[in-house]
Amino acid sequence: MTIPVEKAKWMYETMAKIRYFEDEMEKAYGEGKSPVFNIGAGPVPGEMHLATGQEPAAVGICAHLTAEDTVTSPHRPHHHAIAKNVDLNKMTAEIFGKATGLSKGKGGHMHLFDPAVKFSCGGIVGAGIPHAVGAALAAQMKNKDWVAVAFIGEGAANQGSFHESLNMAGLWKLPLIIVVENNEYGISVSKKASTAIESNDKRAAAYSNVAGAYVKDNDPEEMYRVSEEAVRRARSGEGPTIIEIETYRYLGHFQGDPELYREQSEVPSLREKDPILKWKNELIEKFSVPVQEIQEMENRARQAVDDAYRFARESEEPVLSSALEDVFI
Amino acid sequence: MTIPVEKAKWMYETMAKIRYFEDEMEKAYGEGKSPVFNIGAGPVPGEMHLATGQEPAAVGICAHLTAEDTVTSPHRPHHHAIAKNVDLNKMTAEIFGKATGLSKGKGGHMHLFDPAVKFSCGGIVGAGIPHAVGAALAAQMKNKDWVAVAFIGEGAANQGSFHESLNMAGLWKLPLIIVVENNEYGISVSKKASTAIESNDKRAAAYSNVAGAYVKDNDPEEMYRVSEEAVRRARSGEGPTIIEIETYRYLGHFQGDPELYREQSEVPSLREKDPILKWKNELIEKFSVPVQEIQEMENRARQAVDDAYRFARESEEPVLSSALEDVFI
Amino acid sequence: MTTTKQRMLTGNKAMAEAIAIEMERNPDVFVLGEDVGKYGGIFGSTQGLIDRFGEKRVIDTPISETAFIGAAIGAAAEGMRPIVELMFVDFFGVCMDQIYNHMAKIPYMSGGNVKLPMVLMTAVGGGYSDAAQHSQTLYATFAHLPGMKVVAPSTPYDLKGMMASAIRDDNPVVFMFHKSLQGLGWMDPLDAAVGEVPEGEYTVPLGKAKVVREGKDVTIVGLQMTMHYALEAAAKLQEEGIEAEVIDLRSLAPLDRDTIIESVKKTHRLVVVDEDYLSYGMTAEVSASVAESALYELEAPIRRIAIPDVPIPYNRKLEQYVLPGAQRIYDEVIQLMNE
Amino acid sequence: MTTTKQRMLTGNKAMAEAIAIEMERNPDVFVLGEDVGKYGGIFGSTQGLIDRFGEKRVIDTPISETAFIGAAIGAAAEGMRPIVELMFVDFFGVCMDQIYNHMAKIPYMSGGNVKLPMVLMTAVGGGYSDAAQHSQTLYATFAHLPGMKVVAPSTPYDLKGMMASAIRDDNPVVFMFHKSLQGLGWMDPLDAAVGEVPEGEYTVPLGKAKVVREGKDVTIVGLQMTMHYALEAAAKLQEEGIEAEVIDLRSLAPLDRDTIIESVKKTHRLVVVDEDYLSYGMTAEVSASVAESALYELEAPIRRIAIPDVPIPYNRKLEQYVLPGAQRIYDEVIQLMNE
Ligand SMILES: Cc1ncc(C[n+]2csc(CCOP(=O)(O)OP(=O)(O)O)c2C)c(N)n1
Ligand SMILES: Cc1ncc(C[n+]2csc(CCOP(=O)(O)OP(=O)(O)O)c2C)c(N)n1
Ligand SMILES: [Mg+2]
Ligand SMILES: [Mg+2]
Repeated sequence: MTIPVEKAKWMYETMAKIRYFEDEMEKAYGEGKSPVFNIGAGPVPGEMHLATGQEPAAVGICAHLTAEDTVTSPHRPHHHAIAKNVDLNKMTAEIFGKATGLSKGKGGHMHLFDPAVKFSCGGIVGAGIPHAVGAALAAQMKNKDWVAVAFIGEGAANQGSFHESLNMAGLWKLPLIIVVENNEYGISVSKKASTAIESNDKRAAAYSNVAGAYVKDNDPEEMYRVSEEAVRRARSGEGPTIIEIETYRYLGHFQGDPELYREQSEVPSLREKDPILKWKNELIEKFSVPVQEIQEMENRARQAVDDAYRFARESEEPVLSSALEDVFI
Repeated sequence: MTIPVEKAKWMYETMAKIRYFEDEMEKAYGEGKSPVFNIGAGPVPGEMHLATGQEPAAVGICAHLTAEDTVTSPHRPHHHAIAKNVDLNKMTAEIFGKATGLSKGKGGHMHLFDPAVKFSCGGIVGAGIPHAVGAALAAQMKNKDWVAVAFIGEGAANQGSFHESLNMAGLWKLPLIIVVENNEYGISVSKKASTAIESNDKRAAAYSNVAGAYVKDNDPEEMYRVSEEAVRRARSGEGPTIIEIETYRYLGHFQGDPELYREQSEVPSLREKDPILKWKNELIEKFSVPVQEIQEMENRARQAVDDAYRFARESEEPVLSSALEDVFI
Repeated sequence: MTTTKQRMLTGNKAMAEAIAIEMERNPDVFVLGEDVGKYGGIFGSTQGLIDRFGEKRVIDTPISETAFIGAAIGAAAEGMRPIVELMFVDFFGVCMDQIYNHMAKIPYMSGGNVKLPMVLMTAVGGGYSDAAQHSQTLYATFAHLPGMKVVAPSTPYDLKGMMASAIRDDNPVVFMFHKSLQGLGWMDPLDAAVGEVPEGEYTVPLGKAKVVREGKDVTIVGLQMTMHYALEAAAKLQEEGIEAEVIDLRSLAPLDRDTIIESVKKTHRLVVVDEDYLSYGMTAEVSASVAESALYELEAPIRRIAIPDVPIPYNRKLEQYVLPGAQRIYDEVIQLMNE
Repeated sequence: MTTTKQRMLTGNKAMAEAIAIEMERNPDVFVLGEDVGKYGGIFGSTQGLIDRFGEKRVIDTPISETAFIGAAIGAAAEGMRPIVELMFVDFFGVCMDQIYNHMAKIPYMSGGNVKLPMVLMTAVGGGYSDAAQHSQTLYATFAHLPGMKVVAPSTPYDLKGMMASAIRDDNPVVFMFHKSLQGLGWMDPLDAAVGEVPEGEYTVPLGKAKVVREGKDVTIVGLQMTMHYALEAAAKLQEEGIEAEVIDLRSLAPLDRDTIIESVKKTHRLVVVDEDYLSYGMTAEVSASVAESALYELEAPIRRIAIPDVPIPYNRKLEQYVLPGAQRIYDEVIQLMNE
């Protein structure tokens, strides 16, 4: 084990926090949507893409990042945001559309921005990669050792922006890392049906100065390890890395997805391999963390999530006229 | 020598025709543009991108194509059009903006369409690749062994459409061939300054079922050879190929380009290696074609070009009201 | 026109039915796009098609809009008749070059020698808190650029009939369907999303507006949701003794100016309502056309209702605040009648 | 405003000068785009900059508009002030997602917490037979979508002053310069492409139209080439005793409706002239704004002159036939005055 114990614990607590957060969101999102499911109803309306099961990708790399490093994220952003230390209260409030939210309720779940920790996300597949390139370019121009991480799904790797960004970042040896979360599906389309390559890290071969690494089986430790090297490479000016991680989407593409395109049996078998449970065992067995300390971490995580939801629910709605503000500043 | 002599002769005659055509166009384009150069003046106004020196790319592959195969071409299209057997009279008339032109004078040099031989081109970098993908898909759906060739410049290989098209074509094993003409520049930007890979055929590694091949030194024979294999692969359903050919742009990016970004000495040294002259020697020495026959080929080529320019110059301008036609058909 | 018996269908089933009929009639018709296969289209526009026609004619694509819309263009140039889905109109930005520089222009740039008989279908509209990148209609963004027909039907009957026309049309057609009018199981169930749809084939011409309610006092022009809101407002206005004429635009390009002007000549008052952004939008074009051709017919200034030039906010109340609705239309008409 | 002595400059030199001054003032300002380095920008907008500021601050990019415009957004979010060039506006389709879904919306979607102080500069306009994919202005395509300022200056003086303002603005600004007004050595040399430009720094506010010629009989609204054509027409009209007031719009978003309405209140007649497509274009928005707010001021129907909803043809005569020009404006005004 090469992971410092403090990092290993942080990864556990953060994954637990993410899981609590997503489970809670699954419930909150369901409120007001039964017996008839109406996407626009309830305290959390609109599309909702949860990352339950995909925690390792987020924590494995964010364990190496500081607030000066940039993260861009796609439509499924909560795990990245939490791992990047986005203000949880404001983030939750944003998803509830409240005035106290990160964006005063104008952004919502797909449009979370926390400049304090250089986090952003967006709803257009592949669009966040160039933003990370720009952050990496800014770091290089400012002579800082900051890195920029773009999280994407495996489906997004077939968008033109992936190629353009890697060419430019390879060319200029930018401190860019693309993390491809391969959860096997882009909505209903399987990776096999969308992607003419075994795994996207192999696409590093198409760009000078770009490295590739693959993480099997949603493994937090391996994700930590390859991220460490990728971040080192980036900070030392050696160039970009593509990391692909095999991960699991427990839920539908979005909440409300009938999921007729995959076998019902698939999910339980994925859940059996749950990375958080596995990591907990690692902590106990390999890192000798006392069970009680784990309990405390879980409590803290739970508490942070509960506080955030309380904050969100109790916050005020924005005033109507604010809809017309923030267009030209 | 594996090239059938008839093909070798066709390649020579066609390269000669292209060269005559481009030389003639250089002159025609210059008419009315001196002493003051005004891009909008003279019998051939607008931008003009000539392919003088880039003939081998066009003939090496078109030697393997029939009228049923599709070619898409970019802003520098004359050599491809001539090699694909586009109606030379109508093409020239189009470039002169005449009613007898391929597009009744509405398209011009960058927008040549000859459906009779499935040729098209356009002014947006990288945009023709997906069109070739579509032609390849149509061939596959119709169970035909037709292939689709997309010519692009090396600069265009950094456009997102390159990646998206190759992924899709690799995935579906489409009969697509991308020919990357590496003439070392995208306008003023050298390949080294734009492209994070030694050569674009190597980018085949990023896509299953895609092959790559490289042709050095503007060599017609090698271009013929690798094209033969690429076309065979495509026709037999094995999938796409990327061919990159090292070629030479003798002239500016467009006529009127001050070319301050390259050494003045560069061009004469390129012209010294002229592929048409070399091919003429090959014909004489290796294929034992009598000099007189070569003379006849040159005469025929010259004649076809002269006829086309005469046809173009003598043709009528379109009537004004035709500007409002052909929008909805 | 062969109809059999009356039956009610949702918007998306009506569309999918038209596609199925055309695929049956013509082997060159095929569908491609993201999740059009097993999923049946995120908004149900291709439901059932893969089972009937197989995955060779109903093709799931990678998330590569430039490549697959471009491929549709290439296939159309070869004589195929592709129907290609852009999942949300909001995503046009990753592939607009293929749409407007190629699909829309190649017929003209080729002097009419290359036809592109293809349909680009796409979902538009908001109102369910999907925020700034998933709620737009962008009607004018498409309609402003010449060379493509741009239609936006409002009823299941028209969705089916205009889809049939679009597929048979030899021109590229952008076919916009409104998410709220598809009858999706996971959206607010609207009455307007279900309607009478005859079985079998029929066509509704592209490029014709329709007077969906006659009236003598004021003309309200809308399309898709704003047309339905206009009808709602008109019913309320009737209670006040105001007879509103409501026009369903149905087509943005070509724009049926005659029907609008005809109506204004009768009512002398005009309100234009749009779910797109206000400035440089549909409300502008309709208003300008009237100010050009029927200025003297107007007895009061034209009124325009649309999204007030801000991105669409996520919060439900903020979104409702910027979206046009029946109440807003009602209020504007009341004010207008008092001028 | 510090001016030193009078001197004449071409449009592109004026722009490049503004960029140089701002780069001098603020180390966060940098330029990226295709051929902006040694070439100095295809239209000369960055000439001389690489020699002065080096290739770290004047960056030639690959032909990857999505990546480099997206990178400009990412860099702006980090506090840099990028100026990014989209070589021809016609190419917007390969990168519009970055422009309108991100550059234009992030400030709003972040509740004002992320500022994007960047300039997207791009060349517009035709008239030199560059055909359908290289001759458009697309003014309305950009102006319709909220969140970005869209400006289009017509004179070297404004090109310099508005570029300075654009760079200093904390909002994303789309800065359109007209190819014919750059004073390029390889285009038709127009008088209007050269003008008085003070040395040193000065700014011209964004979002303000300008009355460039006063008159009492008719208002002509144009911008860039159509403004110059309007001035030409106005000079001829004067010989007929008609005093045209000419407004240079300069900014499409925000649109200075007040200046237009003010003028119409004086002249009571309006002609709007645009080098963009007619329908859903600038002529529509200006006309609609007047029909909304100053209807009773109009003594005759509004007239609109623009490209008649066809792609731009290559042939010189066909192109001139669809483009607006001074003669056409003159004719329309004469007709209008007789109504
Ligand atoms: C450009 C674009 N095309 C399509 C979509 C619709 N869409 C949203 S998420 C998604 C699937 C993304 O798959 P993947 O990248 O694998 O991410 P995952 O959802 O699996 O996390 C699609 C097609 C979009 N938002 N943007
Ligand atoms: C999308 C797009 N971006 C930029 C341009 C402007 N442009 C036209 S040709 C060209 C250079 C192309 O270089 P390359 O692909 O190497 O072809 P070459 O000109 O060398 O034949 C550029 C940048 C364009 N036409 N389309
Ligand atoms: Mg996925
Ligand atoms: Mg090149």
